[in-house]
Amino acid sequence: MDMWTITIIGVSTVFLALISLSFVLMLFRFIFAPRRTVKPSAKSMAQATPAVTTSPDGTIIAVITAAIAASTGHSAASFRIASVEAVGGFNTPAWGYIDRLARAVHGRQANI
Amino acid sequence: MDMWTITIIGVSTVFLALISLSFVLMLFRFIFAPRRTVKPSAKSMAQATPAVTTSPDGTIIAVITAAIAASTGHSAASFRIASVEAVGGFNTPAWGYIDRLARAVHGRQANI
Amino acid sequence: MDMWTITIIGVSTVFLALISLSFVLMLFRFIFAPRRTVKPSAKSMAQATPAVTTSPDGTIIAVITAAIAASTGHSAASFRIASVEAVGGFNTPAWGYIDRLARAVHGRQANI
Amino acid sequence: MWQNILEFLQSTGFAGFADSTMMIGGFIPGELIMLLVALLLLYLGIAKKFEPLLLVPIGFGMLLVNLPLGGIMTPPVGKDTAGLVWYLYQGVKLGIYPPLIFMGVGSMTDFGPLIANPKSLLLGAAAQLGIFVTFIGANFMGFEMKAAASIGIIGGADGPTAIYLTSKLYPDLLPAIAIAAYSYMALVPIIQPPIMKLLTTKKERMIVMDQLRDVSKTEKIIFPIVVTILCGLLLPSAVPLLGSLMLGNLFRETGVTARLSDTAQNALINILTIFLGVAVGATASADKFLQLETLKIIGLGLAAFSVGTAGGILLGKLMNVLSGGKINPLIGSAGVSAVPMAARVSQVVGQKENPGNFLLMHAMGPNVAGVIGSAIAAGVMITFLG
Amino acid sequence: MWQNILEFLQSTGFAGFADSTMMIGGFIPGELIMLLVALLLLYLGIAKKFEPLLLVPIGFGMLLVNLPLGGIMTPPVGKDTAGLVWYLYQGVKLGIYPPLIFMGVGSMTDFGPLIANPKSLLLGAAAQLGIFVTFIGANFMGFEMKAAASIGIIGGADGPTAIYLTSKLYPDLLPAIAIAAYSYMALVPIIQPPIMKLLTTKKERMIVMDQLRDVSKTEKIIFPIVVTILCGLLLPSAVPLLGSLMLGNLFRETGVTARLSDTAQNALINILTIFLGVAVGATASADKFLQLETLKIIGLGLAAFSVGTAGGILLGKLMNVLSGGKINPLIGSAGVSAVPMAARVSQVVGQKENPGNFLLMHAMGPNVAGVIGSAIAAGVMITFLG
Amino acid sequence: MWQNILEFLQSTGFAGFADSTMMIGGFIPGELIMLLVALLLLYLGIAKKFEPLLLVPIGFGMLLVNLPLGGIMTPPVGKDTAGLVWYLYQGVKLGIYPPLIFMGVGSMTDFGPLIANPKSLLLGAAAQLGIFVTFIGANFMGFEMKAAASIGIIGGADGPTAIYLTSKLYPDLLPAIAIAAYSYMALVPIIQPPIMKLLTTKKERMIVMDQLRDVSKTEKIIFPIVVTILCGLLLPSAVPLLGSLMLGNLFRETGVTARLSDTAQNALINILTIFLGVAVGATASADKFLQLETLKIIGLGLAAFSVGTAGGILLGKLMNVLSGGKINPLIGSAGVSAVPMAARVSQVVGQKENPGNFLLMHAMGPNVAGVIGSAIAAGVMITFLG
Ligand code: NA
Ligand code: NA
Ligand code: NA
Repeated sequence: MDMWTITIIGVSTVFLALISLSFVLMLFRFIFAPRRTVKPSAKSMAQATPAVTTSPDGTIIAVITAAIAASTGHSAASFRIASVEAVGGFNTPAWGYIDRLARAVHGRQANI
Repeated sequence: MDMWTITIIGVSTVFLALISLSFVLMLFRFIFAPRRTVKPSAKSMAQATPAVTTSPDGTIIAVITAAIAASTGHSAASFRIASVEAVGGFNTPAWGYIDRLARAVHGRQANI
Repeated sequence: MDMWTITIIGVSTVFLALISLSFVLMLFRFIFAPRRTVKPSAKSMAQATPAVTTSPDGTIIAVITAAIAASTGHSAASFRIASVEAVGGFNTPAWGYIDRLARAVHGRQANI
Repeated sequence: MWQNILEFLQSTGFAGFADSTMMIGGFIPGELIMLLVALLLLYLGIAKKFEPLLLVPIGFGMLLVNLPLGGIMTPPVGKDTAGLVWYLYQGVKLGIYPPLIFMGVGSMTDFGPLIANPKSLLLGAAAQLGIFVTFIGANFMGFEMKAAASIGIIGGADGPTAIYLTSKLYPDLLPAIAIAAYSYMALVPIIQPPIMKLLTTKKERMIVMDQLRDVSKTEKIIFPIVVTILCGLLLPSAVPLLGSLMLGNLFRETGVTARLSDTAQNALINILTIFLGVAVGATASADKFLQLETLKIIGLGLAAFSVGTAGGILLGKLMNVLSGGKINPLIGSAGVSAVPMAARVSQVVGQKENPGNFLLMHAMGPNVAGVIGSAIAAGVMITFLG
Repeated sequence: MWQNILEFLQSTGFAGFADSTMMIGGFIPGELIMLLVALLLLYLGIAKKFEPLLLVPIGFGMLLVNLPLGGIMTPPVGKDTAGLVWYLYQGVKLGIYPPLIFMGVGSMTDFGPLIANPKSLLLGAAAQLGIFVTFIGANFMGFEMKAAASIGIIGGADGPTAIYLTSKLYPDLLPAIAIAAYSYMALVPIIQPPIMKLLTTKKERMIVMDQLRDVSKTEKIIFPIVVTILCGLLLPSAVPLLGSLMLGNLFRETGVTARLSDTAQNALINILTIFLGVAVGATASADKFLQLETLKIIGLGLAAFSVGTAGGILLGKLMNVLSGGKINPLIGSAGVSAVPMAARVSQVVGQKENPGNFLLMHAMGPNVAGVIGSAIAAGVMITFLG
Repeated sequence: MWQNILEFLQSTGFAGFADSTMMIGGFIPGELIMLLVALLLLYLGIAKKFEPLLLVPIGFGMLLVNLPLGGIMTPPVGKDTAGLVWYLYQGVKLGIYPPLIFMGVGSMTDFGPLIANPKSLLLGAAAQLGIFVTFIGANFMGFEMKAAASIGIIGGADGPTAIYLTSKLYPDLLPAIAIAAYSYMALVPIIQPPIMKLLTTKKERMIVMDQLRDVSKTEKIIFPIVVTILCGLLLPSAVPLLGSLMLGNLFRETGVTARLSDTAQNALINILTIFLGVAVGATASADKFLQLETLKIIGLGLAAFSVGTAGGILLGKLMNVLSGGKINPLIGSAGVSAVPMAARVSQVVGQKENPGNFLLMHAMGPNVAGVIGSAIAAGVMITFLG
């Protein structure tokens, strides 16, 4: 097959695929989120940050981040706490985690 | 071999194995823990938590957990700090860890 | 080949390699660090710690370590925070991390 | 060039539907149905939170393999490389992933409640009844013996064990059995309570059990070693599963191998769970999955869970009588495994009758015993049929 | 014994230089030049921070393979084991690492900005123009078609895609293409701005775009599934790359598979990045790398990036006109991928004209669309040439 | 049916003891003894904290392989799959795990003290004397040359190096050599001090050394590259071990590859340590391990550590004289490797004479030099005997 055919089919396929996808995504807007469009005044670049800080979900992170940032004088953006994890996975119950946590620090077994 | 034989031998083997184990575990009680049985009044479901909180081993965890929980308004059971680790493993000395910790944050080398 | 030959060549090679390396390292001193030799009075074993604590790089670590140590009564050397990581890697921008962090705790999506 | 475009169009998956090896009703390609099944699994995993760590990869693997001409499970031919998931699948086929996943499970499991109450082990044995009753039932329903054993193991309520046994005995049933096992595990809070209430009296359900004794660190260290030796000598074919489970538990308990325990229960188990889930899902080609057998397996799996639950409860009742009323039979149902879901169900059902009753820790004993029990049952099946 | 010592000296790498298969100018062993190239790569990665996660392992792999007689890439012969990196290389050769790395990339990628602004996808398509123009250019420069396709994919600005395609079509070019791709990705902040300024007016660059709408969690979950099915049906050969990318993204978005997402984007991607980088670097033996082709590839790679940038910008201009001035064409250049570097460049160039203008989130849409676009382009190449 | 039950009983491990290939004294099956040896290793690892990260997996692997009929190390036969640990063992046999573990070790190692004091390297060389003296001794005791070299490397006090060399030269000795190496590393605080006191005067032990100079980040980055090139050219067969060690160290020091360093020293090294430990333990079948050779190896290993310690101390004394009394010979013993245990011993022994004396950082130089030194010694052995 010659290169022109490949190029023509290639460019067409890329556009066809992505245009199809964009049609699907336009449907998304009507199916999933008709009333959710809000337009806050975008004053700062931190478009993401306010959402995190003000949503109830983000509170705990914001507090931890701010606390560490405040106590060290570094900007909150320059580091992250990688390992605050939600309890979950493989259904291990909470007492399992607490137990493991205790042993992780002390290398000893907390009797439960 | 027919399915009945397999079933009879199968059920017998499962019971035989677990009954043997349970005899061994009954020995455990006499060998390892004759004087350790305590009966606190079990008022709450959190049978595990008091042990962790009151044992000297659990103190540090309890403090960290409580501190973060208090400052964020979330229950202590809903998250865990996964990575407070005991110093150890492959014999790397403490100075190694401190050094690595410093570099992990700043991407720079602390001269030692 | 007899064992004596192997031994002689072996010992020679080990010394030759490590002596060559040590010559290269002697060059290092002149190339890289001519003015950096300082001689603080080495009073304590903690030769590594002061460098970390006083260098601007080490400040944040020192503060976090000290804070946790202070609030728990454990020595700072007995544990480490393994996961304060520099933002970086695969070029993921800061907003990505904050987003992920939020979801990691709550298992929910912060809309950004 | 128009010829080329036509050829290109024939290489798309849309065209691939037309070449499907399995046309349902003569015109619906089986792959299309399978895509819907895959979407259903993803829905159950994500929206209904049915064991999402497994059902999401399994569902996605099923989706990938049923995109026509995708070739994700093609074996290597001559010097052509195989499909991506075919490589991942080798770890299932060779029996490598399930034991290593079990190692992670072991490092997440606390056998303390079991050590504190050895009688739990009997309940963990009784709840394996579902395995064998279903094995017989599947035989009667016309499955050949290897298939019947694989179906029976669904009653073990333990994913890695079920996948390990099926991959050894009857790999064609892998997706159906894995999906049934994980779905019913997720459904334990719905399946078990009616059976538990039917088989117990209100008085039995209200029994408050004695506080468990403390278990020393030494006992927890010796336990996995003893289990390995004892069960390993009794049933050599259970060594890969039980040995790995116990090695993981040993890493957890020694106090000096926290690094290894941590990796076994995080990075390693997660990597292998992804690989295993996608690979198992990708064995679900239309011609293998869209069979009457699959429906039968789903039905038999439910029976297996129910009989196992009943077995545990009934032995619990007997033990209660023998012990003079000191054992709440509700903890028996936890013996099916499905850790720790089944133990939580015991707690919830018990607390409904008697709000001050805390059965969770007592039910954890039979619960973890059930893991050992079903691994032994799998070992028996491998010994006879493997 | 002196004989033995002599033989030992002949087994050193210094002596190995003398047996080099490639003497440049008749007396400089090619390996020596390659060591310098490796040092240059390490310098770029470490001191200049050019994609260090890839260029450091690649540079080191190149260094190891060019130490004469080190045998780190020797294939197995008879019962002799192979060199260490030969084993690691099998994961590249069999097409395993790039899709799994893509899974990690997927679990690091937020498609929210793309979902919020579906028109981004067109820009992500237009920026793939660089791939095809370079493919034609490489054909004209005398490369055979498989090599030309591999070179063209550099314009996709996406490492795993480039390595996957090249390992399928023309493995000899792996190191040159990988190095060119990662270097130009690192150089995006230098390559793109002049082109962006040349092709846009100051007025266009100052356009402030509308705030993006909120995207719900449900949309983010459905998106990867839709992409997999739609693109997988259209182009089966793109399934390994796109499917893995989308599986990783699904792990990220479900909210119930955080463990898997975490491992995919940390332990798993890091392990595979090390293996892939060292293995790709170790394919750079002197006789394969020290060719005129390598220079041509570096030149063509630059063209690919430039044309891709221009393609995105020009379609951005057109869309701006059609939308009545609501689209800042600067976000088009982000369509080349190089996530998130190219999007940051859009932000920086835009902010220079209008300090209150925040294009970053708008540019993230084309940016992640470009990843999908180049995976599809790679799929086309595999369909025709693989 | 009774026939079937009998057959089943004959498939248990208890019955397997009767078929043991090795009956000690005519009636004690070798496997039973091996189980006791395995329990001893677990005891040493857990209760005595002897290198538990290795001895726990090794002990458990030994336990698993000696459960009769467990088949955990059975190679594949025809279309039957192999035992679980046989697959894990391939990474040892092919020489893959030890270098990758070394990469993790490199990313945990700080070569700063060595760079600050290049003379340390001589001490790291002198302490390898134990390797060669033991090699000669093992030859005299009747071991064939490949076995003797593997035994000698115990004196390198470096686990991955010992396992790598032995797996290349004489795999039958793997468990004995690994166990001896790790046990003596754990016993360094007991083995070394008497030798150190015997060979040094109180005055020598009291010498306070000059503060080490600061080492810049640049030096730490260049160091691993220089070592790889220099030693790799001198001794190509050391490239897999040394190159990996130095790559890990480079990840650690660049400041831009923290992700890779983190994974190399956590998830990756832990996974491979589990696999390697279990696999090495599982090579300890009764017929290979319960030999007089094993006792000889344990004896020779102790000699190797002692001679290495003496070698380092004696060169330390010489260097002290030549430097005009500025070098404390106690840091020489750290040259055996056993990082950082041996350096701590130097510190402790020195501080006992002079409480204000801090030798730790000075001893870290020879300590990490010893790792390089024994890798080079292993390279020489492979060159001549591999
Ligand atoms: Na079970
Ligand atoms: Na792209
Ligand atoms: Na050494």
